[in-house]
Amino acid sequence: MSYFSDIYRGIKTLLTGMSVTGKYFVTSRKGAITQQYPDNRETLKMFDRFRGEVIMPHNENNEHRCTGCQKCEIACPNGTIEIIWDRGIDENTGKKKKKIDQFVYHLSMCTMCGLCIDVCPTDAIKWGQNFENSVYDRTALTRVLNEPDSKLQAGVED
Amino acid sequence: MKNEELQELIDSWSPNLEFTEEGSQYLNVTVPIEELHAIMFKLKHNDQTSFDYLFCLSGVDWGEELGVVYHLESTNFRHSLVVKTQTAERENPVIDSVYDIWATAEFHEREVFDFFGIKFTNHPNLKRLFLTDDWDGFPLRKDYEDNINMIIK
Amino acid sequence: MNSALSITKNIHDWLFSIMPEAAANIAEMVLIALVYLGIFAIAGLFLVLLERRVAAWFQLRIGPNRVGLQGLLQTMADAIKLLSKELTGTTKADKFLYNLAPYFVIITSLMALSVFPFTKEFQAFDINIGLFFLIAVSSIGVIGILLGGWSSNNKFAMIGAMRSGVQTISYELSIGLSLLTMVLITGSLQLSEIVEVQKSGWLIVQGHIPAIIAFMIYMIAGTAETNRAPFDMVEAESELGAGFHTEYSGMKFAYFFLAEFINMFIIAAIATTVFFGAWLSPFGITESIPLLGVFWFLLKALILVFLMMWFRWTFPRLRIDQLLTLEWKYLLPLNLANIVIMALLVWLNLTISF
Amino acid sequence: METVTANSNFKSEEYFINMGPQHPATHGVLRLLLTIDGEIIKKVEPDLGYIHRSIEKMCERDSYQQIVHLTDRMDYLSANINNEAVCLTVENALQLEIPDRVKVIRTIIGELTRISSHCLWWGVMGMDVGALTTYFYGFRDRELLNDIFEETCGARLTMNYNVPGGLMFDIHPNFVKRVKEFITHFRTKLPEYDRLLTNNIIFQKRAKGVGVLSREDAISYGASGPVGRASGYSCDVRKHHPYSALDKVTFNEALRTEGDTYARYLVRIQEMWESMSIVEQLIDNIPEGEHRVATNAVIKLPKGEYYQKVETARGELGVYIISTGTKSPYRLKFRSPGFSNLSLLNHIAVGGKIGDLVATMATLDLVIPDIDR
Repeated sequence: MSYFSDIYRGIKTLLTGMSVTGKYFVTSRKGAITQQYPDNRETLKMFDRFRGEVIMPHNENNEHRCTGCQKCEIACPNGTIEIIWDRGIDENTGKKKKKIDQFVYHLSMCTMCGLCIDVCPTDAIKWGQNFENSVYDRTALTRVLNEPDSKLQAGVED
Repeated sequence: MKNEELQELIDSWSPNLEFTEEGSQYLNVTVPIEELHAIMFKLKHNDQTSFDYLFCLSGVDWGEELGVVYHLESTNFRHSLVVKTQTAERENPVIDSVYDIWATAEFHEREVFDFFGIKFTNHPNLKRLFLTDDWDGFPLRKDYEDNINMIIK
Repeated sequence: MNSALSITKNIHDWLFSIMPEAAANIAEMVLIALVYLGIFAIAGLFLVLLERRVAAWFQLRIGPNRVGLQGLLQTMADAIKLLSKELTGTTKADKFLYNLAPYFVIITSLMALSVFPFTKEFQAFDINIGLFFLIAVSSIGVIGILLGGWSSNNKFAMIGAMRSGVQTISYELSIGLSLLTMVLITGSLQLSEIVEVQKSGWLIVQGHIPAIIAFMIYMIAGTAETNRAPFDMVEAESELGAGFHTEYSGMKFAYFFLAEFINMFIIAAIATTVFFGAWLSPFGITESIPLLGVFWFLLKALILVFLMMWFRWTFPRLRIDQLLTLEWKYLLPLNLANIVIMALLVWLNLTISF
Repeated sequence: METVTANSNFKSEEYFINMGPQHPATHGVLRLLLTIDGEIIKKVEPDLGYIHRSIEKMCERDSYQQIVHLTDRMDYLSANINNEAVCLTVENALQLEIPDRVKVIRTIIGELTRISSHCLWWGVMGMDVGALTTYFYGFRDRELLNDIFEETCGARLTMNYNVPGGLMFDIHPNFVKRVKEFITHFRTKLPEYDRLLTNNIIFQKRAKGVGVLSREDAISYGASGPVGRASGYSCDVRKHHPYSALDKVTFNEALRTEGDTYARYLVRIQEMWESMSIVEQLIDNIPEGEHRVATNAVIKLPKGEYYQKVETARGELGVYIISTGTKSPYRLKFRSPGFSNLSLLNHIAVGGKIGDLVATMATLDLVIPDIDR
């Protein structure tokens, strides 16, 4: 007798399974989880904290907040950040002061661990939400984050 | 069983054991390499110790000599013990396998062999686990050098 | 040649008027073959698309919707892509058999297609052993699979092919026996006769309980026969990679792929013919328009195809020994008992007919 | 007599087959060298190292803050729990007093990580036994969790949210709301998992009695996590050595005694329920306070040896640090759960069919970077 009850039970569980997928088949228009990228580029918005790439914000006077302290370079686990610096004359005090020449960022090596941003004393660098970083040439991923002719915002000290 | 009792009990098995609790949350016992297998066997099969769970087996390069650290736990009594042993030299380090006591040691010992070059006698299948068979040197030793693949800060 | 299409009566007359009889016969056969080849290709491509869309909807996805309107041309694009692909193969393969295998598979499914009564007239080849012919032809396909798996000199392909052999031999029985159950009612193997009998009620209604059991067994065995999940032991993606067609690429792979879908359609079409009255409309509502028969036939077949897709996207795969257990311990005894019951019903005149 | 000689000429032979490194069921780049007799498995020998990155060696040159992000890349499905393990080791060594808020948040995210990992496992488990649809249902629910992680931590998979001393930043204001939404949603979806796969007769036939691991063997092979617990071996680190806020919550350890594939499956399903209950207990009363305690910019652990175990989604992860007082560990060993679990594959798969091997491997829930490190 268990032979037939096995068959009955088996068919019942199979039908239960089919009812689950069948339910989704009927309601699939509503519940579709597909993101139609890149068609949804306009509406696609990343979360504020999303780690896309490291950026260095500049204000309207083309000034950044990086003092060239190199803490980020030390904190970086894989040599993503290179700071090329030299010494300039501070306009106010006339003293010699470290300033950045180029803040080089190798996006291709970055693991998005966030240690550089965590350690930055002047909030000079932060996360950008851009994630469309595909390029044909890998060298295009090496970026200089400070704009040409930009300078340190007044009053930023480390 | 408390650490003191454990120490007392295990100490009675052999005169050559050194115990310490300094700088570690577990009781550490250093076993001479010749007695390792016998002590380990007792640690598992003695009713009072019953260390049936080897949860970590690590090779360590101590500079002059190579060592192996065994972390043991008893699933009955929930007490833990760290057993350490050291080889006499770097060139031809040989340690008895504990594969027949804890089956998990088979893979862990192969890993240690792969990275430290410690040979385990009586191991059923001692060959490179992660690296290719023709790999030169033992990467986790402190004197390992590889100018191409290693980035030194 | 009484099997000629009378739908194409005009073409028939025209052909015979312009050339001698023998040449006209050959020309006509070629013409019919080409028409069926066209049906075959289009049906195959759109079944693939259907499967992909249906799978997507079961899985909360959208499915291919880019090429053409709602992705209608997607499979065309895929076929063109496959055509342009390099044909790779293993060096130690048995070249002759390796190249032969895909044609075996595809030609057998093409042959099976020719006997279906799409409408009263639209049937290329109405032989008196129609059902027998179908069963016989549809099991030749496995030779192609065996050849492909064996000749490509790949162990995964070999395992797949061997599984396929075991599976087809076993499930062939159930297919045959469950159809035989229905033949007890019709008393004929000729497909047009079978349809004729169903004018007084579809066979699944006429034979009621044993017919429904026979239908269920047929669908299970049919799914196994086409090597589709949950019986896709032959391909068993997570076990054998791609199974018997591991070493095939380009259009040769596409032949295997298309044949799978055509086979699925064939299984559904047999069920339509034998259980659901082929081109007959429900309650005879469109009897006055014979051409609508094609619509009813395709509708019924596609519903059954959908059922098989539903199986595929819901159930896990059986293991090879469970596959055999299912056949030999469950389906076969039930089937034999079912035949006896059906024979009793027919003998005692307990079938329902209007 | 003639047939007998004919039979003896027909020699059967074991053959050797390579499963992987590019095989759909090995979930990555695991290579299994199989010796097979027909369909029956005679021997399984794993060949590892295809993605070995020598994380242990890299740790010997990195600072403790940097080590944390490497652990993301080990068992990437329970990245946050790995991070937590390293942070706990460092914090214990420094004897830092960690605020309750940090402990609770770590536990919540850890349990959510476990659910997310099990969701993926469930989908892949279904796929390995041939039910492809489960994959998408599992991923649908996992996606919601990933969104929660992304909103708070900034990354979906390799989160690196923990730092020695606490959390990199505080939780997002939406966090509590979204987690509650998820729990409500998932409570309705989890029974669906049962209806679709667990109760399915084909699945039960495939899973029951396959790959049986006895309790003694489980302990001897160092099995941990759901693999050990399915064999009746109570090995939940969260119960026996509670860390973070796990001593404040009540939950049942999912234990079964059969030790087969089906038991391992059920343990994981039950763990999802338990994890949800842990999250529910904590989510409403996250204490106020600091999200981070200040540490030195250069962390130097006192000389000594430190061991910390945590329960990842796969089992017991151990972090063993030998410090000589410098900014990097002298030796750092990760005792990864997948490594020990893989070592018992040969033991339980022999005698089964190829299909059994795949089903067994699916319930061991191997993550290859965790094994290769």
